Amino acid sequence: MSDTTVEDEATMAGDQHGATVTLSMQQALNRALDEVLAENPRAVIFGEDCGRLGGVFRITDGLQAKHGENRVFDTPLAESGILGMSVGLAMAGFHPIPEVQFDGFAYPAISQIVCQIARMNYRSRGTLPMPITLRVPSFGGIRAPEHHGESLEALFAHVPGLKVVSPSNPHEAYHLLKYAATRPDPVIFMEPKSRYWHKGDVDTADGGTPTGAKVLREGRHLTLVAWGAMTARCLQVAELAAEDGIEVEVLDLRWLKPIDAESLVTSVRKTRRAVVVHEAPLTSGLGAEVAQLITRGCFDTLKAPVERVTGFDVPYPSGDLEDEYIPNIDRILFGFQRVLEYRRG
Amino acid sequence: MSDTTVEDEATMAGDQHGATVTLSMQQALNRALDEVLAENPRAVIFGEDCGRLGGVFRITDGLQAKHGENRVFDTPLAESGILGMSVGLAMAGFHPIPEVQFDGFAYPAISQIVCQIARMNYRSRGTLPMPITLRVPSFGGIRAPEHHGESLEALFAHVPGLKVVSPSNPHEAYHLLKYAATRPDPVIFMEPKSRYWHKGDVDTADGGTPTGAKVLREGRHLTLVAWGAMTARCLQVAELAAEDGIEVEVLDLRWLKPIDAESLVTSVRKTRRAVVVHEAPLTSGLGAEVAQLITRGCFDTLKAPVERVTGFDVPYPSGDLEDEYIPNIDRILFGFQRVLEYRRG
Amino acid sequence: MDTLPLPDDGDTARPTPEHLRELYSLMAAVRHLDLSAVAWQRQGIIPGYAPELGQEAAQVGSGYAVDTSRDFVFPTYREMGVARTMGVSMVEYMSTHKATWHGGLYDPVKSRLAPIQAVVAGSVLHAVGWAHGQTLDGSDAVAMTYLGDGASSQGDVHEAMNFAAVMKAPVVFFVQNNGWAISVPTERQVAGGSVAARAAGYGIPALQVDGNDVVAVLAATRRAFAHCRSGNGPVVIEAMTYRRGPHSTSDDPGRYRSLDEERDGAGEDPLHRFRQQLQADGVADEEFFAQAQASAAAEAEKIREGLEALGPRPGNEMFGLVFQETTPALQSQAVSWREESEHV
Amino acid sequence: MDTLPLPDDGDTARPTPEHLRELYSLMAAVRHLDLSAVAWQRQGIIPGYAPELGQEAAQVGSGYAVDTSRDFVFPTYREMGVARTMGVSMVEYMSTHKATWHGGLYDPVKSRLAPIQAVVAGSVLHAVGWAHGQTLDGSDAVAMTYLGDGASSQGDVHEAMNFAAVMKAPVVFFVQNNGWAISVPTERQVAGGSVAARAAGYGIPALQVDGNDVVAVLAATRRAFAHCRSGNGPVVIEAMTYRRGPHSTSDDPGRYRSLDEERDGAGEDPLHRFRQQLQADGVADEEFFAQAQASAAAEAEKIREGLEALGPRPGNEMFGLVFQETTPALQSQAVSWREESEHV
Ligand SMILES: Cc1ncc(C[n+]2csc(CCOP(=O)(O)OP(=O)(O)O)c2C)c(N)n1
Ligand SMILES: Cc1ncc(C[n+]2csc(CCOP(=O)(O)OP(=O)(O)O)c2C)c(N)n1
Ligand SMILES: [Mg+2]
Ligand SMILES: [Mg+2]
Repeated sequence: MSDTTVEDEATMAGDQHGATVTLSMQQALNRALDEVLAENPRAVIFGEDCGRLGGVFRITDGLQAKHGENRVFDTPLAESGILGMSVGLAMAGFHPIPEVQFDGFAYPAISQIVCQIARMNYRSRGTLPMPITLRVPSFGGIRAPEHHGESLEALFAHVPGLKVVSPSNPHEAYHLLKYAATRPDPVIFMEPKSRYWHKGDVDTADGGTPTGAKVLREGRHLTLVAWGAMTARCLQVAELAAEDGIEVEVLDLRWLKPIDAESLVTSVRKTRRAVVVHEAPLTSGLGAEVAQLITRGCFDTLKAPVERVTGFDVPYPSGDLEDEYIPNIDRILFGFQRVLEYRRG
Repeated sequence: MSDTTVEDEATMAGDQHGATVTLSMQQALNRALDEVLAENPRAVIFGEDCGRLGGVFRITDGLQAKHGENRVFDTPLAESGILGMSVGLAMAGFHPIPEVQFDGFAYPAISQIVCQIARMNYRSRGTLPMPITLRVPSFGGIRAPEHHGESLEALFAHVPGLKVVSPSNPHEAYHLLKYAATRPDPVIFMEPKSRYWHKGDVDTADGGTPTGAKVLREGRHLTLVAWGAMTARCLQVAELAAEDGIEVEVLDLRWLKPIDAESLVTSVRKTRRAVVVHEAPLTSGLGAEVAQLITRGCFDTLKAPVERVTGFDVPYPSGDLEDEYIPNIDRILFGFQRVLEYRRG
Repeated sequence: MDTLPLPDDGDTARPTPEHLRELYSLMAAVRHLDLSAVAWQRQGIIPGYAPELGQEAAQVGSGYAVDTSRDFVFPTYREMGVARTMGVSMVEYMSTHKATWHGGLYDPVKSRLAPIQAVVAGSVLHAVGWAHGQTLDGSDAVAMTYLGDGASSQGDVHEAMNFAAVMKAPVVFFVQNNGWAISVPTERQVAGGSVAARAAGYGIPALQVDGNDVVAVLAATRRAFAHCRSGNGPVVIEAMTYRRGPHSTSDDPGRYRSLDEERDGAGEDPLHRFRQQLQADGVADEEFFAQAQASAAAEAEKIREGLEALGPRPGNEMFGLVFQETTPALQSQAVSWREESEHV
Repeated sequence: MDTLPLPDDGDTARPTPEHLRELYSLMAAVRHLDLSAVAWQRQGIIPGYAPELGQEAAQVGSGYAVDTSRDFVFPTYREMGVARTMGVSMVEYMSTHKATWHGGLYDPVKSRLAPIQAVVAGSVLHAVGWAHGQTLDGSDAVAMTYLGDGASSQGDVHEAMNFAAVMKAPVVFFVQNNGWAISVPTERQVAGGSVAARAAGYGIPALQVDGNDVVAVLAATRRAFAHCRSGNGPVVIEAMTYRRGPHSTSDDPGRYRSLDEERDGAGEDPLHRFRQQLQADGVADEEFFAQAQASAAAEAEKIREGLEALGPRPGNEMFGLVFQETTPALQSQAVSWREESEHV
């Protein structure tokens, strides 16, 4: 794990506001939080081990030392407590940025998330907004213990009153977190933990439009839709496919709620074929929603049914089997094949 | 509410094992539980107010008096406690049939349901099966307080290791509960609370096949897919449509996990058009999965994209607005229209 | 039980005769409205209601200690008496029981009363968070959260008490132990027999008080607020009272308790008892009581009129109030709702 | 603190010299395996590990009280010492740290040890349910559930203690208060300072015990089991100990505690202390200790060999072990997995 602190980064980057710097996603998120704290005196960060330790993934590294114990603090080990407390802080005019240590430990807080955070603005008729940015290190791929590799986006996206976003690279991470953490509504921020230590260029001045999906690679034979950690894998696959002359368009969905249906439809109207990839189990996964939005918007132009390449309907397995579970390059290519070779019968 | 007890019913029905009797869904469920307790000495029923009161919906009415306080008992008011305790009872060789008092109060128990109940068989490599039948009075339509009208099927269906079923009438209720409560795996049994007091014929001898979907009405112009309380509404709509010469096939999905894809495809291959109806919010609802299964299996024959007529992406509203929220006849007919009038552009 | 250190600066003086009369008038108004609401449910004016019959002293006494210029209160679904005491519009409050809007139509920010909470123990943690916010802001405002004996079994209550104690948050946990959680009596719900007794385990001072004695409840709550305001952290108050009515208008207590048990458990009616006390102490006379009764009746009548006049909320609020910043999907759903349901 | 009534029939006799030597041998084996596992992680033999360094006395002492012919134990992710004491196959146990199978490969039913639990406080309620099952069955078996100081903050622990007390379930809550929950020290985690102190609020007897004294831990646990077996309901034991190592092999304690703090907090090494005691009491001599050390080393070596020989589980187990009765969807997913991943 990196020992980089907020201080180091600033030096390392040596940038005025506006330069392009190379950062890991961990660094990009850390910097975004640092700036959010500096810019908004009502922003507060808390969770298990977020303070002194800087989080088990070091996303809040150095922030307590820099901004003080009132702004960045450790809580007792209780996720419902952390999220329930966020509601009260929001009612008191703060912008809470809680962390749940791992995806699987959002479950103990689901009642507070679904029944309270997502509904308080509605219940109070807009008088008690919930500007809560819940950071959830998400998805699998790091050979971690049980419940440390979960994909909860389908659950979150189904809950009225929540917005859900997941960055795919350091640049997105920096800008989407800064955007999410300044919104007046609750946003679940799903961080692809397997990408924390991958570096990339971050243009701190220009993040582009923070809403909607983003085309990461253009193509005309097939659209590949993904989010979070799967985006990088899809870019790899597109590279491979290009060697066979197949031009794949890769769409980073970014916002899992609201979903940018327009971008999906625009892309697939052009390519006429689509595959959606996610780590979560197949059944009732977000891939079904994406597929249905595409089908509905491109029914006349689609050459084949939208394919889903996803995790299986099984509990997320232990490290030895996770490469069998997470969609790998082979399985995505098989998905391509089914779509490309589809012939109306 | 009914004052009918187990005793009364037996008299009222006056049946040998095997007659057809007229029962409300509440009575049918009560009778099924009574028989399960009698047939399996390891079955135990518990939850909030399940014992002395017989449940706020009287589903367990009279069972404590008849089977004793060891078999049917009240717990303290804590849903995670109830479900966590179920895990331990299952490990001790019991078949727990816990009740969560209302759908919205399953959320505090989600961690136990998702991380424990659904995974213990897998984690223990089949040595600790979880024959737990969780009864959840579900869905809306009774002008109840907040969190008493939720539809959690999309969440449950996404969880590997759970099976999910919802009956649409007293006959189904009786047979599906008896089937679910004798399975060696965890089953979430979603009871359409707005249908508890509707009566119907129950053939106690012949339940037909307990798995898969069921065609409730045959038709050739369009397939309507629903479950739980929406099934009755769809039958009404089919009746109305018949007056206009539109023959609607109504498919009661019954099992929401595993979904009977084959029956969906068989029906829609014939009708070539489908509308799926549910109360839950649209986005990432189970309707997306159903639509995608149909689209994938009937891509060549479909005349129009599958339509979804569902609740909106808003918190379940208060009684005054619930008729605006739950798919009503008008909205389902508009869905028909979109499907029937669809012309490739 | 009383482990709360006596405050140095709190207002623990006995209420003045004027205050005592005001407390009585509030209890009379609450009683009348409560009984009226049950009648309205029977008449079909409202679809349901959760009576607080017998809990008037606990609710009025505690609510009276709140300083609505700074404090904030987190109710359950049964705190009509608290809301009335805090001066919340009763039509807007009761609208939740008319199924007009979950949480009620009153403005929680202006009235210092959080929306009505239907999740048992759902808001205890909110109170802790709000209270910690006061600490961060250097304010001396206090949060008070209500919960029942049944609610005390929820994990969130434990998390809330532990968080509050670790953070020394200025929050009063006000437990109305009314003997029942729907059909389950306290002895099968609260192991150890007392919610207040649990406070010691967190190092939180606690008070058990006769919840049917409005003056005692007020004094206890004032002491708790003073303790919190001085930066000493949370307090637990357990007001021992009794749910004299059904759990809600759809409950039938005859299925789980006999009338004899009810009579024995309930003890003396808190309103009656306070009246006798005021009379004995010469604080109020028959004329006052008649007057209090008359204005309670007049008030309930006005509330009924208000409720009957209250129409349903426009359906577009379903979409418009979900977010501060709406989404394209919601906008388009609102459009199709309008087209398909309002036929415009 | 000790509020547990002395048992009438429990075996509270001091262990025999033979038992004392066995306890030492177990602690030595656990210590050696624990240190070895950390080394194996550094060598890449296993991807991660959660050391229990310093908790040997708490784990061996409590595990030694279990009657594996009837009782059942619910561990967290750090109870290697308990598993070893109960005689669980250590290769099958350690397989979870090799990322072979979540929960471990051992048979929980045969070994009377529930699968390794990664959710903090995830299994306390299971123990209560299992224990209540014994009551229903008229059995005198006891459940013991392990939890940490950090875990004590979870709502489930409160629900479990309340359920257990209300139902008089025969369950021992064995808290290892090792001073830390990852980076958070007990004083910022456990309001009131002691988990055992909370038991009183539920009317549960509790014991706080020196968790670094294996004989004291064994005696406390035996007393608790005797209490439960006689139908007196649950007991809380808080064993005061110290997590001498990192939280896990990916943790860096230097970020949140100094070496000085570590030395002061940890106190004397429980293994070393027990050795000196045995020596002083003439129960064991140098030869015995050398022998214990040698067999611990030999045992660890065998476990390493076993772990290195342990291949990954076949991928089809992903599908085959989800349900007792599989589903068509799972079957077809298993088929496409085989085709696409194994190319068959
Ligand atoms: C989390 C949750 N579980 C269950 C319910 C259903 N329910 C509503 S009130 C109630 C009993 C509450 O008892 P108590 O806390 O003593 O409050 P009281 O009703 O006596 O005022 C129950 C079980 C709920 N609203 N929330
Ligand atoms: C519900 C839940 N939340 C968070 C975590 C992450 N986590 C794993 S161990 C741990 C600390 C546990 O501390 P304690 O209970 O004292 O046990 P110890 O690690 O000291 O043995 C945390 C926060 C988890 N596993 N489960
Ligand atoms: Mg109560
Ligand atoms: Mg610890």
